[in-house]
Amino acid sequence: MDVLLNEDEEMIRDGVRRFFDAECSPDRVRGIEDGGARTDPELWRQLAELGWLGLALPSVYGGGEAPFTQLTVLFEEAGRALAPVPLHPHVVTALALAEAVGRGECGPLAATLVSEACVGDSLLTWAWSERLPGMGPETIELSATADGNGWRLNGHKGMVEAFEIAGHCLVAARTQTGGSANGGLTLLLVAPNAPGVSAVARRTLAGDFQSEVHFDNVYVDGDGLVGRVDEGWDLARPMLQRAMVLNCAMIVGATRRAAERAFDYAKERHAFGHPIGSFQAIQHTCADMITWVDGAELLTREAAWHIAQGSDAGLAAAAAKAFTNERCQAVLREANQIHGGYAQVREYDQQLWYRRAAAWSMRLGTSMEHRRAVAQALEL
Amino acid sequence: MDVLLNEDEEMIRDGVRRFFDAECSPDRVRGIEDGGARTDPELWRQLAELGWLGLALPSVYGGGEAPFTQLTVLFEEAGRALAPVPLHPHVVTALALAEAVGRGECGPLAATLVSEACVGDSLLTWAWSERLPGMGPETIELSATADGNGWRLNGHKGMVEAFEIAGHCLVAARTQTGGSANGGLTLLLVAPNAPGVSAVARRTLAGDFQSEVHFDNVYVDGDGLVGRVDEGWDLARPMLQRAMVLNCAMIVGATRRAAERAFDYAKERHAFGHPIGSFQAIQHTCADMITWVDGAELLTREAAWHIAQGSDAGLAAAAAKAFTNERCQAVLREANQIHGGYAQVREYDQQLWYRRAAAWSMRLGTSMEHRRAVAQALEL
Amino acid sequence: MDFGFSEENEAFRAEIRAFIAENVSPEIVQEMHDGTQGAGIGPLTKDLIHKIGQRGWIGMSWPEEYGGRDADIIDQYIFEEELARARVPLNLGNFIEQAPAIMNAGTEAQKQYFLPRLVRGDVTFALGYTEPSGGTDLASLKTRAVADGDDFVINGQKVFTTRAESSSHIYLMARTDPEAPKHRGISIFLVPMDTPGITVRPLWTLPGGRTNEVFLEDVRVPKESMLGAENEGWNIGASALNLGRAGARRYCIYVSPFEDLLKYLQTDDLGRDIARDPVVRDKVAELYCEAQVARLFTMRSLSMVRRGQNPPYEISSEKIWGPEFQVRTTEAASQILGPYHQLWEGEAAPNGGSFPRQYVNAMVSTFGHGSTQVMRTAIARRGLGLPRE
Amino acid sequence: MDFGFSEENEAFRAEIRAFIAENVSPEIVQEMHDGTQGAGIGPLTKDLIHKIGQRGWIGMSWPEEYGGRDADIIDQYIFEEELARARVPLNLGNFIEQAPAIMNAGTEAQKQYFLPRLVRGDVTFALGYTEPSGGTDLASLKTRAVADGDDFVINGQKVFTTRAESSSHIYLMARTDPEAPKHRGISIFLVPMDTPGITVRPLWTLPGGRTNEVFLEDVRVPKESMLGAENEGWNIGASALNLGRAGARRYCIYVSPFEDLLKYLQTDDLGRDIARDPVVRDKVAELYCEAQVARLFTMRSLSMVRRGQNPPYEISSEKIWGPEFQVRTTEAASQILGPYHQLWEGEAAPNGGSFPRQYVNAMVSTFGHGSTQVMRTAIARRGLGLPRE
Repeated sequence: MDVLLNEDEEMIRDGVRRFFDAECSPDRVRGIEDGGARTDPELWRQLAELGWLGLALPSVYGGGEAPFTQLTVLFEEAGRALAPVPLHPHVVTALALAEAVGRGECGPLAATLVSEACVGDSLLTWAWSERLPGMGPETIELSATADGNGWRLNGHKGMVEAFEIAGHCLVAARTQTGGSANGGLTLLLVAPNAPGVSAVARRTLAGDFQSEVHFDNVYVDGDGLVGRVDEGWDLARPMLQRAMVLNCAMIVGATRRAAERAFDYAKERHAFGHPIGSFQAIQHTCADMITWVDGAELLTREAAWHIAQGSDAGLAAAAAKAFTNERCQAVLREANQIHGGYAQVREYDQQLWYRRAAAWSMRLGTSMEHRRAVAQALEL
Repeated sequence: MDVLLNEDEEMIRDGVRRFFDAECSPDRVRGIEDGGARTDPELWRQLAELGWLGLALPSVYGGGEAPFTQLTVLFEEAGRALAPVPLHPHVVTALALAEAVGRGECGPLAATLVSEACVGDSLLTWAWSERLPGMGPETIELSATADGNGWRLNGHKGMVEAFEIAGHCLVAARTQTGGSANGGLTLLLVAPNAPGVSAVARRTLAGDFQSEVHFDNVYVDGDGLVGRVDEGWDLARPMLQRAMVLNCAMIVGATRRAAERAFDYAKERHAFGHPIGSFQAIQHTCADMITWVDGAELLTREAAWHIAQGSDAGLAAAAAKAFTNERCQAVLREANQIHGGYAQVREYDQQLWYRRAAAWSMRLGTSMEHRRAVAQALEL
Repeated sequence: MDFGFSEENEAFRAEIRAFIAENVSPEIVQEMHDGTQGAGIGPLTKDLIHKIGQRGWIGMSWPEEYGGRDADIIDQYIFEEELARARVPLNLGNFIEQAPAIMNAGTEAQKQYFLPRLVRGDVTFALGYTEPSGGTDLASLKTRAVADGDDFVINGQKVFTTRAESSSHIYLMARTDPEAPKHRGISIFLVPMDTPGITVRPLWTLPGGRTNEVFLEDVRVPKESMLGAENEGWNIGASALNLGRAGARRYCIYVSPFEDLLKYLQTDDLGRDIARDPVVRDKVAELYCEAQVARLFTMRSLSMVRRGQNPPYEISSEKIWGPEFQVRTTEAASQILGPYHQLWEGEAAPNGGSFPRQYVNAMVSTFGHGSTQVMRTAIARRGLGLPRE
Repeated sequence: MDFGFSEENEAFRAEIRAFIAENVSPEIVQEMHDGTQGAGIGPLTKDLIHKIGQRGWIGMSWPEEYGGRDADIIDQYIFEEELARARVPLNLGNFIEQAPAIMNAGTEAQKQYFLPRLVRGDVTFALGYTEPSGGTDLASLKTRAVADGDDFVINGQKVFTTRAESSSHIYLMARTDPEAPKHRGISIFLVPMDTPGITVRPLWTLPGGRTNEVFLEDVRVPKESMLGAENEGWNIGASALNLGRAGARRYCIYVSPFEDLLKYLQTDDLGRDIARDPVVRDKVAELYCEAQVARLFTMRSLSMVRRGQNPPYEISSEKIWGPEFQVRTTEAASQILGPYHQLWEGEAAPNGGSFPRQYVNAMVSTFGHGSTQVMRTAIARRGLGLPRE
């Protein structure tokens, strides 16, 4: 037991932070947003070259085969830097493909995509949720009906990241209805430019885009199958857990930076003849901020550790996400309050962290949903 | 529109406060608790003489016929003084009887009891909730089966105040099952010493008692009927609303006094060379305390006003109770925190207010239940 | 305790509602909305203000000689409430804050000049209080006004000067006596925005609105442009701020995100599905209770002002409870609507994207017009008599 | 990041569990409970402490020569956790706080005298820090110790001196140099409770337990009873307090009301019916997440101490989060259990009335051993480097 970062993890943290400090300034982040770009291709290339896209992927495909805990540290730093690249959907999808490949439960396409994912040649994303805000398997209604060697997809997905620029999208579809909510799901790889696919990109609070994707009789052939038919939940469940933990890591990284900026501001800014950071009310607020973000970080890291151990992280990931969503928003709120009016102004940088961390906390399941999962896991 | 107390209300407040300041010292409150007494008979006699037991009862029975708003002020003051008498169940029951009498929906017993209630000759109480913490009509299972001109009661009631010393107890029973939860209820007057009635008194956090009452084939004759058979909810609903509002008034009164004691303590107590009330953290805490208790008071008074208007106070009373339960507890918590270790010590007086106001907030429905009622009223 | 409104009040409310139904078209609302984005006050809006003024609803509690009608402030409250409930983004702040100050402290000439023009919408004020070095700490004001013959010459900088780009005047606080203690030595000037030496630079805010920096370089104004006595600006400003705090407008701002959320959950197809979750219902009910407290605090302040009392702390309670409620609401909404709450614009965004906009906007109430920290200190000291250190 | 325990750790945990199952009878638990109500340490408890001491579990991270075994503090953590989870109300506070101070600062004679007796339970300390005039503000200490020949003569008063009635000694802070600045000039004395001039008066607390006032009137002690150097008591006390803060015991106190509530809702008939409410489930899940944070904060502090780091703020975070979580839990429980939560005793009371007792007890954690206010200031200044005014 030692919950602090070990040497390898510290090395990742320091290396990634150094890189982003040098390469990913707030101006660069702002530029991508203002230009309406979906990604920063140069930054993406660098991340691929440094081996970070494949950090936790199997070495046979060119990955770094690092434990999930190290990947979590990488994501904390990416969140801290607000890296304007679709790291999250790419890595989440690649890990799911790699798991299917490892189990021998998919064709050659998935293995190829994992190899390409490590070097950034193919951008991957995934599509899960549909109409309701929930993330449970019962929300999946997109239908996949068998057609020869493949399937026909009909329906829609609600919030897909980086869809238009992705090479492939891993889509959760329902191949069977009427059974349990967990049963009858199948994961299929779809090319965004396949006939019958249409997408509308929607600008978010974070300044990036999420797409609403419609599937109108879209054909997916047998090679697009990932995992076993009707048993997609076996792969989806750990995929969702990893997605939640990496999302939490990004929120925590960005929120910690937003808090640190507020602490610095409190030291410099004067009011009533003193630095505002000398007032008890501000000091106590700052104490709460660091306590909350630390709590979110520890919950997130513990969930990551469970995943790295290969044990089920359902309870730990849900707890981390439920707590992180709400408490990190509270930290951001207090950071804004310390900045006063400047927190509101676009040309000051504080809002870059605020908007992104807040928007991320609205993705991948609400606090209420994750608390429902916690209660269930506690056998209440 | 003028939400402040009017002249009549101020007169009630000042008069009642003067009386309790003179007659109801913390030592007297403590004495009743330490002695395990159910009431303070002398104080009760005085309240009757002053006309306050019948303040809002019809004048034909000797009451003061004051509007419910004035009664609410009286209860705020009774809460503030921690008056160790069963004012709440007595007045709540008497008002329900008076309403039934006014509607011509009961026999001569109820009218007699209202007259006696005004002068304190008969102590009244009521019994509603059973096993679950909820207060909804669906929780009533105590069965009343017709037997000649009367009924036979079988079942139990969970939390009855002043049962052993009451002359009569108004009991909600189910005369019909299978319909809607609201239908099939009937209110019946039972003498606590009737054959088949047994009760166990249980000491509470407030230092008073609540009784678990069992009914084993208890006979109630026709004169015990209050309101119409199977339609008891018509009387019970406004009775519950009045009970909730008067309970809130007591909580608010006691909590405000606990807060004022903490403000005073913060002015006197020194630490680090200054009165602790000069520290920003304490000042801001005190600001929240007064804000919260004021909010509870306003919600309570608005609900009281709705009742006084004769309009349905379901939403307003539920909102008041949901808010008061939680926010007044928070005020008490902060008052304790300001007092530090002394808040824990029995021989200091602060705990007298703390324990009672807290215990009252656990009666007559939880915050969750009342928020459920609010959501329903909002047609969510 | 009387929480109801009289028949006359209700009749007046009906009159306002009818007026809004008749006169506030979607085009006007759009124009007013554009106005907050930097487009200035458009002709439709000016016309609407004029109509409102004709009916005696601007500054209706003003004396009759200045165009008011000595009305009960409850009518003012009802007027503001109805405007807000109909989501008419008409900023009548000048009539609430600057006009009373001019009535209280202005010369007869100032009253004659400004008040009718304010009513007609020909004069509008930007509020020139806040400076880069101190928002809440107004007393540390650095902008200087130096007497020079019959003029004052003003140098300094203001920030968060909303509507500076479209206002005819700035209601400017400047230091006239640098030797005096901080709260003393400040004066107020009513300065036309086209006075040479004034430069306005836009600051764009998160919800998409515009505020400004205002640079003052050797701005020369006649002595007659001073409001009230020299070095008395602090008290004039403070009493106007206090007057401005008793009214429905601010509480309506605090509760409008909740009302929008509630309406969405009650009426929208997706919203109704979301609202089936008992935990969502519980949270919304909790917010409802808190919204009522915001309303009741305003009604309390109003009741006190009507009785001629100067609320020692109650208006500060409004200014803590409401803004923090507003923020809590938006954070709760983010976890009720989840991914939909991030959608910033477009058809798919619930309520046209109002929720994330309210989310990033809510914070303004917690530091605008006196931060919640300063308000808490004021309650403790003025309301509860807690000592200074 | 390693959140797991080694096989050795788990084996040790199993050993402790087996020991508890075998040696902690309901009679001992009752005796220990009576001990907190003023009955003192009974024979069964002494015997249990002796058995624990024999196995080397008291002060297991102490050097071997003093009866410890240089064990990893993780074992200490596991030991405390298992004891707390089994609800064994054994207060080993002396071994956590006073013993390390004696090891650090004591003379050889003091070590030889006290440490083995502490292990055997023959010596127990009441903590004589707090005075009526200041709880959190220890530096304002008024109790005076005046040198007189080979002795010191002590006069003053202590309050909230828990177990003073049953302890053999008091660990007494007194001012030895009244001229020195507040934090200086304080010394610590190890004083037998039967020393003439010491009077103990009970203070009964809300949950029914006993604490005390201790009056010191011309209490004469030899100079050898001083612990560490004269006027250095503040540092000795502070470092022992800090050591005392890294361990499972306190976090277990913070989370035990939640664990009891959870178990009640999981297993009791009524509890299970109550837990069908989705809103109750949501609240309990929220508390669960927060309880994990309390546990993780402790694990973090422990990890730092094991690495030889002196946590700049992390232990203070534990001391804010945990106690406030504890209070939140009890308030939530009051609205989950409703009327049942008021039942103080008897069969009908859920869990034998533990919930209202925990309710009135929870506050102690928020001001005991450093109030949450002082902890927040410490985090801001020591952890975040925020300036003094």
